Amino acid sequence: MPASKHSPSDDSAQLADQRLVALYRTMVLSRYLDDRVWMLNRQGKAAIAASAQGHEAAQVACVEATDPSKDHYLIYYRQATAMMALGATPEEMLRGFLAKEGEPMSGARQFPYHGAHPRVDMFNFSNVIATQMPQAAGVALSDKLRGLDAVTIVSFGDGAASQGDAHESMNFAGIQKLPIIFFCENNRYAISVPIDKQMAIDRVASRAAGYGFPGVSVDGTNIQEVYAVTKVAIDRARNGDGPTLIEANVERLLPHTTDDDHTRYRSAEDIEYISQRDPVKITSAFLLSKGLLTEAEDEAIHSDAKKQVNVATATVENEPFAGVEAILENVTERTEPTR
Amino acid sequence: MPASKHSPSDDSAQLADQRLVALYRTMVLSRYLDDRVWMLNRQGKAAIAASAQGHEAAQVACVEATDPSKDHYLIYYRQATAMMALGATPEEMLRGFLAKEGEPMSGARQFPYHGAHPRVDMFNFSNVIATQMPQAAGVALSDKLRGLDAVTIVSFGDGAASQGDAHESMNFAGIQKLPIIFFCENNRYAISVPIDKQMAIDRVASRAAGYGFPGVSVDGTNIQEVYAVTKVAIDRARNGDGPTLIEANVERLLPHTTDDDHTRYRSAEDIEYISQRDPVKITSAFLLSKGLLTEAEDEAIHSDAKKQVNVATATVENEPFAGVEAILENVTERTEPTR
Amino acid sequence: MPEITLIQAIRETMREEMRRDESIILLGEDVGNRGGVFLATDGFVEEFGEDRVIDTPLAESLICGVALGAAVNGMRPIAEVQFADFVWPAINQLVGEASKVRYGTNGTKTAPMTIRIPYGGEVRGGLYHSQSIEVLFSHTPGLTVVAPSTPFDAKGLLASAIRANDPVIVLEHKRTYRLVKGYVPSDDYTLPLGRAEIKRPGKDMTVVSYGLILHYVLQAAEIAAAEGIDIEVVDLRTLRPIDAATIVESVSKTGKALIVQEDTPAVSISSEVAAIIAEQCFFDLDGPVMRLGPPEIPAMPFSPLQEAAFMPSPEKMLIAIRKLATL
Amino acid sequence: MPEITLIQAIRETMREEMRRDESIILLGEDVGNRGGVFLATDGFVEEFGEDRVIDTPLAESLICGVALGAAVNGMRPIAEVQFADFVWPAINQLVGEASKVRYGTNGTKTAPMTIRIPYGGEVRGGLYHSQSIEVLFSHTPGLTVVAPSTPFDAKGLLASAIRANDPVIVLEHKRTYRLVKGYVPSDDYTLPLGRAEIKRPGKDMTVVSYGLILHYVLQAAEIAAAEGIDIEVVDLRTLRPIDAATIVESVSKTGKALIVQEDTPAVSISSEVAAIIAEQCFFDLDGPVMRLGPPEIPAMPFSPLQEAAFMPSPEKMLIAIRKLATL
Ligand SMILES: Cc1ncc(C[n+]2csc(CCOP(=O)(O)OP(=O)(O)O)c2C)c(N)n1
Ligand SMILES: Cc1ncc(C[n+]2csc(CCOP(=O)(O)OP(=O)(O)O)c2C)c(N)n1
Ligand SMILES: [Mg+2]
Ligand SMILES: [Mg+2]
Repeated sequence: MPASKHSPSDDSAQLADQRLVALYRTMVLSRYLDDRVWMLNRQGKAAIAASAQGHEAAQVACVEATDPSKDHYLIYYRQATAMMALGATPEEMLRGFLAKEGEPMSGARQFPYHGAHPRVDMFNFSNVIATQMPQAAGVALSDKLRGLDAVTIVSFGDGAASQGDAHESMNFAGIQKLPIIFFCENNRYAISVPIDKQMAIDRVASRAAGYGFPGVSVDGTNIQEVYAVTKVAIDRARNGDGPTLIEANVERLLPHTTDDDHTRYRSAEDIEYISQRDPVKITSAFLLSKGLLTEAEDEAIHSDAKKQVNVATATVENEPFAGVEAILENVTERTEPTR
Repeated sequence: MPASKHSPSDDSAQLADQRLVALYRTMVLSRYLDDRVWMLNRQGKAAIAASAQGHEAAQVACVEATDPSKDHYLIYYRQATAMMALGATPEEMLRGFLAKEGEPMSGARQFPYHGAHPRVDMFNFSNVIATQMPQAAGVALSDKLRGLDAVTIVSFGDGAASQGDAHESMNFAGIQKLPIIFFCENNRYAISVPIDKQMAIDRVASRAAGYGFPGVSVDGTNIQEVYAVTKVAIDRARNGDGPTLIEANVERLLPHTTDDDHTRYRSAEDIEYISQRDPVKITSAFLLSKGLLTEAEDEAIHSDAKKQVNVATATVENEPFAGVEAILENVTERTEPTR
Repeated sequence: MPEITLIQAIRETMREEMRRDESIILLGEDVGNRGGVFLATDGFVEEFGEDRVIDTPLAESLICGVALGAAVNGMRPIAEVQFADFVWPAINQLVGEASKVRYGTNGTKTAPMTIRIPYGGEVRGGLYHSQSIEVLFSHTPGLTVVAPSTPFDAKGLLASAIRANDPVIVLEHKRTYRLVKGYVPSDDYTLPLGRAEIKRPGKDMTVVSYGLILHYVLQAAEIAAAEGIDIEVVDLRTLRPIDAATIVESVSKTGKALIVQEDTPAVSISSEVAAIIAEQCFFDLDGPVMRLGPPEIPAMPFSPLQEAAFMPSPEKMLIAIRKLATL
Repeated sequence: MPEITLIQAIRETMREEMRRDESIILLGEDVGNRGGVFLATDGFVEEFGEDRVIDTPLAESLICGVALGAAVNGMRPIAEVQFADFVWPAINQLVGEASKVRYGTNGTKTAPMTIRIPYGGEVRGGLYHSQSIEVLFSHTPGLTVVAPSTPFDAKGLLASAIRANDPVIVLEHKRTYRLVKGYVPSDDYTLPLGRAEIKRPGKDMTVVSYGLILHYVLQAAEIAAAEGIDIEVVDLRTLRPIDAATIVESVSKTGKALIVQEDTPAVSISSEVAAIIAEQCFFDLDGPVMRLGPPEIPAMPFSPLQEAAFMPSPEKMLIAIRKLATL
């Protein structure tokens, strides 16, 4: 099964118009939040941030094809938009960045986006690249063994594809025909390492052939295309037909994190090029051109997002840092002996 | 580049007749030694043995295509025949099995076949599956960086192909176009785990496509075919054209080791089937049918092998166990503080 | 009730637990038709089926990562790492990940998983089938580590491990599998995690140990008794958390302490036990704390003479015991 | 000569060594155009080229395995593991393999490789960018482990590591990179592996430490001095092998010992130091050995309040120092 360029044919794999606008709304909200967090970092208030800018369309479209009431999401650190599509609020996100009391994922013990979400089964135990992949295979295996109708979506970057854990987990998922989607957000860089120093092939998706399941490479700035291939993969998984590897080709519009300066390793042309591949702009243009959105509505979406982010910032900024009362708790179930 | 069934076309990739007989001679010697070691184990004299029976043709053919005066061999524990093709004597091998003074690879600190050979650059630091693969990439890299005309041959089983290290090393070798041969001896079992529980695809060789270099699957009982594909791969590597993954399809004629009983997990039919794929029998029949060997010559080869093994056994059996004088040496270059 | 071996105790305990609790699954290399290379799961695939007894590909990070994912999603996996020497590829999933699931999610997620690891030497295993790997696990908060020395303890501790709601590493000494026999009640019991046990009471000196070596300590103690030295033998049983109270109580009574282990001494279990004594028994100590272990070499060599030189034998212990007794 | 930071010392040392010895190559994630995430190799790819400064794929087992293979084949690779927290995938190649190359080949092969690992916290790194990972390496025979606390030591120890004919793990505390400055002679010098250093002489009490915490110990010592407690500060500098002689000499003189570290205490460097003292200073000790470290929790949490609660601060040290002084 070679990597295929997907052409959406199945009708059920088409997004309804008003859902398109709803997804766009999430993308814009995520974008504003992301800009705000970056600013808070520059002000010395947020320790670090990894930005989803450029990945937004791929993330909302992927989530849209799933069922958050039963599916599992093993996310990674560049998925603010996916998290918001799954229901994380700007306040919750900001509590992560600013390490505030009540941070929902880990009690601010972890970096932003790490831990487990209390409402949706979305989690990320660690910052260690690719460890979530065998874990996701374990999640999917246990659903399959119990006959549960749930799919596991595990996301990772192009860099993660080089890790042993990526290989081991895809191999196992193929053998066991697990209900799992391997969702690779390929932005062509692992921090500063460009894709041609990460692999000698063109498409991550072509690796799927080595594991006996389909691999699909899509334009990750195109909501409809990502939705369509993900929907097909989800249906396959739910029908017991096994895994799919999806490669969403996106751009990382900003440096790796707030600690990084990508002009050290990206050419000016490259930086100019990626700005043309901004999914928020692309989606907005598409919706406008199709008449699904007016300029005024678009402006309203933007100003609403800005307002939400402002309100959230005002609320969270004044909250206290997560405190030390619980620092000894939740190591193991039993009480640990203290020294 | 999909896995291809190789058809030898290149003339230089044909083995000369008298070399064929020489290789067969090594196979037979290895077979006798292997039987002897198994017997010594049953007598309680050898702690453990992993047998190369069934892999002999693939191993001699692979070595034949290389240049032991400059190439590197990162072997694994099932390669007695390759070791002997590279010059290890029956005495040396037996010293390994019986942990005798003067054992050349590790001073009998390690299991048989582990350590480094003093005359040829053939080594195997550990029993840990697949660790030799990134190491081999490092060996090949350092040759490439210094412009040395050497090829690295790294061997491993089908089971090893599931390890993260296999993936990481092949990916890196592809990126760096390293002068390396990944030589997989696929006997369809990792101890008791059959190939269909190890991978959802038919051929290990097809994984090479995911790393941007050719993968070839050959009948590992056929000396000429293995020689031909290895020769092509070696030439590629020496010409700077990068790695090749070779999958030699062989049978493991005996249980995994002397500690194992394969009737627990192999069917009677399967055990009967593999006995038909004995490379010693196949090669002998081929040489006889081609007139390259007479029955009498074949018998002489067998009796000579038997004699060599008998002599070696008589010599080594009476040698003392490797002693404790040097047990604290060679930890690091400096003398370690003792307690 | 007949005596059974330690490996039988392991096998029977897993069988009983799997009958009791459907959420328990087994994962590992060769755990299916082969029944495990030490036969710990002999007959299991026949009884419980391929869904619950899963032969994995040869990939330890996968085995432990899959176990972790399944645990987080409501199962109680028992993963077998075939030999301790091969656990290194899985360290990322165990020490990096599993140990921090509860802490890193502030309790939202838990990982009720058991990792069984046959370890240790004196089995002619050479450098790579003899290793002791307890140090890193025992250092890591969030993990629990047990190392039973008897069939009775093996059953009780393994049952506790399987029923615990956090990751537990069960270190089973390969040499004890068939060497060590003992009575094991057939009824359902567990032993508390985190408790050492006095395996022999005594008044002149405390010797702390665990695993295979514990049995050699008991042998040495008998000989010492004949020489008039009455030794109290503490079996740690749990290596994380170490039961400081039992150690301190014993050493406070005897005034002297020797720690013996099969692992190399630098930065090890014996270091921690010595440190606990140095911190908490200062006013009761009648002599320096002593440690006995193998030389600081990478692992147990293959030659039988070299292997014997590596192991702390009862004879070597007696030299230390006699010396400490006269200090 | 101006003061330079610890990271500058690291960078300059590598540059000098690479100019001196063509067989040195660098491997790691982002070591090329990015110059390393901490800029340890800033400008290197420009000076030494892509052949000697190799950006690898994101795969730590690969990085260390390739370094090992290259070392065995005659190069002197320096591998950078981007953060200590991500070294776990490479443990198999380092602890399993590299440590046993010389021993397991009885000296036929050697592995002259250096592994640089930025470790430690107080950088708002949370659970996965703050870890201390010294225990396992320091336990493993065949490895050498250094942990410099000053730019001067960093240069001397890193140069020794690179020139050593065995694998050396260089643990660089991330927080010291820019925080700690000092004079570093521009001439070529090395420091012996395996030697601790008295960073402050004193007569009332020995405090043993290393890395970032060493600087806090020195601060605490100044305050204690004002209170009339004269502290001798021992910087371990090498964690394997630990320099027992220097520790024993100091504690024999002062009669009291406190060990402070950033890593969690159970089965750790502080355990080994306490054990050495318990074994060898019994007759000179005037009080129990004390240890100070963070609580036994999986790692340093992210919230600034939690991070501060985790770190052993000079204030916490002074409480321990005052208590020990009165015992
Ligand atoms: C095992 C491991 N090694 C190194 C790192 C440091 N690191 C964090 S992100 C990153 C690059 C990841 O690239 P990719 O997977 O492509 O994701 P992206 O950031 O581009 O979305 C690296 C090297 C890590 N977190 N984990
Ligand atoms: C990392 C690791 N895990 C497990 C083992 C135990 N083990 C030794 S050989 C083997 C099977 C290897 O199968 P394969 O690679 O196909 O080689 P074969 O023995 O069939 O030639 C296993 C699981 C090991 N040596 N190393
Ligand atoms: Mg990327
Ligand atoms: Mg095999």
